[in-house]
Amino acid sequence: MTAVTVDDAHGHGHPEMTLRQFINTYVFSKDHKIIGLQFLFTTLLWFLVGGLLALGIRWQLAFPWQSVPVIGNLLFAAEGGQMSPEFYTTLFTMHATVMIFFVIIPILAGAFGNYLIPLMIGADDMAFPTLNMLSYWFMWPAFFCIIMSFLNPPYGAGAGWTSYPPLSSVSEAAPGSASAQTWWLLAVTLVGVSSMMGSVNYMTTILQMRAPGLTMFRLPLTIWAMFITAILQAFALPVLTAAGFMQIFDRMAGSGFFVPEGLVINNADAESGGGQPLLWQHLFWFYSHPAVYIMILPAMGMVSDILACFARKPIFGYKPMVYSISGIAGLGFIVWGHHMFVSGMNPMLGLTFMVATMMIALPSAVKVFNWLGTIWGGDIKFTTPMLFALSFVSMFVIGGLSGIFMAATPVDIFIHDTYFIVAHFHYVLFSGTAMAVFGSIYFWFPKMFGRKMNETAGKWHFFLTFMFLNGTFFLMHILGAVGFPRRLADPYHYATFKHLLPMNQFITYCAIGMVASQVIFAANFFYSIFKGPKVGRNPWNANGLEWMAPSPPGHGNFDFQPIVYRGPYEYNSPEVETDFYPQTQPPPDGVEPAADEAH
Amino acid sequence: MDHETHDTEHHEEHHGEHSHLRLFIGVAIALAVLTGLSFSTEFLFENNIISKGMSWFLMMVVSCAKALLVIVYFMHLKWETNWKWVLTIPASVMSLFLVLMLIPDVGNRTNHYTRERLDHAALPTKPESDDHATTHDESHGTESDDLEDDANH
Amino acid sequence: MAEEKHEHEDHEADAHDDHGHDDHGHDDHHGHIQLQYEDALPIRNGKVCLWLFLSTEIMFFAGLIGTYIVLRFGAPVGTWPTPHDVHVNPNVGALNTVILIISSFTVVLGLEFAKADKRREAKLAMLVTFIFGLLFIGIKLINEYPAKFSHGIYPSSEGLIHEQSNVYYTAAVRDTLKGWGAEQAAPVAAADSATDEAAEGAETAPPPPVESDGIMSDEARSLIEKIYYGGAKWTEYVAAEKPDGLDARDTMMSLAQIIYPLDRNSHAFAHYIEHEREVIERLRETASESPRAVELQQLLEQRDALLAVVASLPKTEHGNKGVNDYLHEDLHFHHIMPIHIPSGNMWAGTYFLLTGFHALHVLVGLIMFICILLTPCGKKEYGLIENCGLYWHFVDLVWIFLFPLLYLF
Amino acid sequence: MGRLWSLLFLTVPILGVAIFVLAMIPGGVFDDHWLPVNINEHGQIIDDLFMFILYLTGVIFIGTGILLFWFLWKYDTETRTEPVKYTHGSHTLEIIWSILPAATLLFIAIYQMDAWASHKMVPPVDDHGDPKPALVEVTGRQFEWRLRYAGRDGELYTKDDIFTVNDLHVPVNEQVVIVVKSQDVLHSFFLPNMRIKQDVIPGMKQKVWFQANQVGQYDLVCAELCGWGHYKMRGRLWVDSADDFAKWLEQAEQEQNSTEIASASQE
Repeated sequence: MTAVTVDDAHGHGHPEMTLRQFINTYVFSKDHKIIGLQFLFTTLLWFLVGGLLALGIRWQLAFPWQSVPVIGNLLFAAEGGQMSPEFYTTLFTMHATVMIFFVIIPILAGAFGNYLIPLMIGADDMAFPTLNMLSYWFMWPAFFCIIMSFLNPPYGAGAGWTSYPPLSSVSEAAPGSASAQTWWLLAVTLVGVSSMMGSVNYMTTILQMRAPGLTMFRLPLTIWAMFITAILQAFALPVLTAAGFMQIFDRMAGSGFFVPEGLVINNADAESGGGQPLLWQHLFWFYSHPAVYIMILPAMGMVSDILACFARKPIFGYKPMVYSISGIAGLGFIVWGHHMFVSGMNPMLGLTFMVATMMIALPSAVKVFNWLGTIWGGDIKFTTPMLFALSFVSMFVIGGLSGIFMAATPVDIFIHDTYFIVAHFHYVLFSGTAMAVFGSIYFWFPKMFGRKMNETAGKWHFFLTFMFLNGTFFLMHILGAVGFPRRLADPYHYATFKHLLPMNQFITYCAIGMVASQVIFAANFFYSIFKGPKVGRNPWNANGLEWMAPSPPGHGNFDFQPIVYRGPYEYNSPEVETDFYPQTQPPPDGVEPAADEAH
Repeated sequence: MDHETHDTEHHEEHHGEHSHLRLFIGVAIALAVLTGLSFSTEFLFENNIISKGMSWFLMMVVSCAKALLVIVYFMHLKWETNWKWVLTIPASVMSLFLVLMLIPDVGNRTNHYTRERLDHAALPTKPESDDHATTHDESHGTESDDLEDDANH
Repeated sequence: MAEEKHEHEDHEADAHDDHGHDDHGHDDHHGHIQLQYEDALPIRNGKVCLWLFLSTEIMFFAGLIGTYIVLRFGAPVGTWPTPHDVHVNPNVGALNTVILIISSFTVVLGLEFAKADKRREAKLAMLVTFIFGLLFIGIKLINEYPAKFSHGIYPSSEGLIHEQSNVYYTAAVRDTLKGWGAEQAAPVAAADSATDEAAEGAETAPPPPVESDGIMSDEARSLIEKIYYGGAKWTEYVAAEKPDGLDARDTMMSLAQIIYPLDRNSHAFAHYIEHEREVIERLRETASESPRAVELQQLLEQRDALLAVVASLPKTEHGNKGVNDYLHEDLHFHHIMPIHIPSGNMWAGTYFLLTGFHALHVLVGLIMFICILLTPCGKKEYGLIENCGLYWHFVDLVWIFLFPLLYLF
Repeated sequence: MGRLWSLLFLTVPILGVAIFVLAMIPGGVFDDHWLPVNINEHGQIIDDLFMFILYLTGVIFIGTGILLFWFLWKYDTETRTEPVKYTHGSHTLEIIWSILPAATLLFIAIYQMDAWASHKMVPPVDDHGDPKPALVEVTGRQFEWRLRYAGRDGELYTKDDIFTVNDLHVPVNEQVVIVVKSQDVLHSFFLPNMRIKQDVIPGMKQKVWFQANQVGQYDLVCAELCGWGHYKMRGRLWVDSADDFAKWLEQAEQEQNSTEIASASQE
């Protein structure tokens, strides 16, 4: 391959943009960057919705049956503003659904995957721009369905995000939310279609459209994580889609895939039967366990990139990192049963799943050690993205270690479905993924908008979020140790949990503080889009290909033909004077380019 | 290197030297014959030459053979490079694994039926089996015998 | 196109951007420079994507077929319907298999022609493929599904399939017949407590259909009456009174057999009827002593009449023809009585789930072939035809497994 | 600034450990915020395992937390003294920190198998080695627990079965086997003080067993979402002395015989 540098093709002014052109460019755009930003903005909006739903849950747990402030008299005028238990079930169902299916998965794969993949591998766009556009627009019917589900009178879907039948399959079991549950299923299925379109596109793009010289083992870890995530989605999601269709048929046609014979629900015989509720749980978790990794792997990848950049050091153990991502993905498919230890699953099966589950902690541990190795002996710059990335490492340790309790089957008997598990997955998903997402927004914001976000505000945002999230989620471990069950609208009438109210109130105050701190982020984000200080191509002096493109990149991304000579983490390389060594910079004379620098 | 060429033709000519027409005709005929074979296992079973389970097994073998023929020849996997393994093997392993893991819970579900559920469970339409509760506990492997009993009744 | 490249005009803030703006390079594609890529898989992007898509499809059908397998083999022993029970015709399935195989073959043929740029031949091959695909769907829609629907077999909590021939089933039959006007003007003795209870259970059933178009032949009317008294009422009488020598469960099974015979039970049914005749003779002698003498007399007469009709029903290749089929096919009566098929709901659920999703895939394939037929089908369309072909072979592949699983097992 | 941030990360292990210690020690701010009192002979093994994993993970938690802090403190760009260590990793280290956790995790996995087996796989046997018959059948329904005691003949599903709702009485110091099932949707039979949790599935019968060693009244919690009234599906577990239990059973039987309702529910 020879270096072919062709002059760029952007920068002409065409101020008289027609409406049609505007729509083609910003609405139904096929450009991966615009689609990525569309994903980013919509998911951030949903993030706000999900956060407010969480506050609703926290209100009920801290002040059970007390009038809900602001919206109480609007929604529950008949009950004097107090939340109904049905509404509470809808709240946590929607909180989980929104956060998982409309925030975390699309913000990682949709927003960052879309924006970063072509840029980081030196491609001009995704392999299939139209498919890419469709994957975004298939989210909108899903949005519509979930809103229909939430606003369904009198109650929204309330079977939890796991939608376990028969509660979800037989409409008599949850009177009031009959069609809401069907809307919910449709929404999740549509999100699945969208993700599937995205994932095949990402895989093709990463496989086929890497810049010359960019071998698989020179890919940034973000791209590796996105690649493995896409594989997870492609293989696991169809099973959920199949199961979703079966549950839709159970609800609408009256087949009985998940409904056993002889149910007596609400004093009425349910007529169909012959199925098995556990079948849904197996099919559901066959997707949703890998989905857990779909929700963390890209975050791990992005954190690795940020850590290496601000520790000014190569990633410690690049290949072990890649292998552990792949290992997590591989093992991720054979551990779904650990969600079902007390579900009535065959105990023998539980034993095999338990061993596999224990083993999946291993690659995660390897990753943590490698991150620590990366910052060891570095030149650590405490920028906002770095702080978020460091907190990811710190918090992920908590989330990972608490997972071992759940993996141990006998212990899981006690802590299953208690707040211990709530603490665990919030440490992974909020303190982990969401913090990584914040960090990534601060990190790649200059690339996206050509401007930098305010550092001081960013650090305040980090500090407050970090404090409040620990105040919110750490104490949940303690609640879980008492056996405090999740999904109860009023746990305090149990003598065992009566005394936990003050702690729950403290948690609620922290949660309110956490949501409130995001105002700083929102203000910083929107202010910086228009008024932030302008930056050049490579404000962080990073190595990745994306930093070689203009900020923001024009259509086609690169104004030259990128040729890759090395991996993305060659910081402080002895070969060059500067502490960074971009992937596209040819080696100085007399230096033999190593075949494969990463070990 | 022209993009157009790269996209459409560059790598497509691995097997384009001669037409595989006769081969494909052969494969199509083989597929039709194998379909007939599936049928013949049914025939063998009805004439009490093989058991129901054996007939099922043979049918699945025939199906796998047919599937292989389609994949290898019609879908051109025979002429593809090594990527075919990377793609096909994990998918097949995973799909088999999923089904296998369902068996202990869902496939064996009659073993832990409650009394109420047994009362509502579909009854074998055999008037001579009075105590249906006992028949439920048998593994499904005996179904063929039951059916044969019926036929010989 | 040309305007698209300026979308970031407003954000352009790149200090390092020292390239000129006049040379658009290979600007024939997107309006930006044509990037080169690292050597990757030696296949087209479209094909990579399609194979990846097919592997997701493998998992999708693995979920569906896996569900079928565990539900089918986990069903209570001896209850899964045989193909005959539910009007599955293996011959039709085999025909469809062959149709799909031929269409797969013609796709490969078309692909070869397209590669050689023989456009006419390629187009012809694709047309044949399309027609065969259409044929597959046609057979499904004209023969296979109607065969199930017309016999009342579909998955629904309000469907006609009953998994057990019990008092609920008997009551459902009785109510259905009553809804068709089977009850004579002359009132029969009031139902006893057992039937009351059964009626309660049937209350949730949908209102029975009424022959709206008024075409009910006298023969049909008289047959319906016979089943009402000689079948449903008789069975309820036996269940309530428990005469010596008659087992309520056997009677209920016999009612189910009269309405919808499962061929594997025909011997047992014949055996039972023979036994019942003996008991009936005894009953007849002592009928007058019964507290429900008048009713019993009438029921016995109707029972005889019904059994006579059943005996005279035309035979099918698998044994007796049920009253349901007779009414429906020979007397052109429009409605169906409840039928007893053990595990029938689950069967219907899985059958329609699997074949339905397969048929949906066939439909998508057909749409793709229409698109191909609109192109010249030359060398340039090789990639398109190959992709559609791969998809079509996959659809064929799924059917290869569905055929034995659904039609022969 | 860097040093301040390092200290912030140091607070994580410090406060984390502090909170757990405060919760564990009796008295103080977090009194009673720990595992509820265990009254099951078989339950101690779960508590022990919990504590074992807690200590093990605690060590790793503190270790990684301190390391993170130390690296941040030492290699802060403003104050660092050493040159940057340009390294791509270490094979030896990778192998060490792969094998050590792997061995530990495998050890935990094997170590706990007995506890799992004794809780879920090996039901208690009577003197003859036959499976011990169930004392009571618990049926979850929206939103209450229905109980069916074996009655005088010690056998379930006979005419003398005794029916109650929500009040689960069991004798102390005796192996108790309970059949759990559901009538409508999923519930979960959760006895926090017994360390017992079992989802109940409609149409599926499962067994749980325990041996209570302390009399008193405890909670029976539904731990699986079962609809809008999930929160109020509260049962009470009464562990009685053998005499009290017999007395209660007799009383329940008399009450049942004297009311028509009971015979109706028997059907």
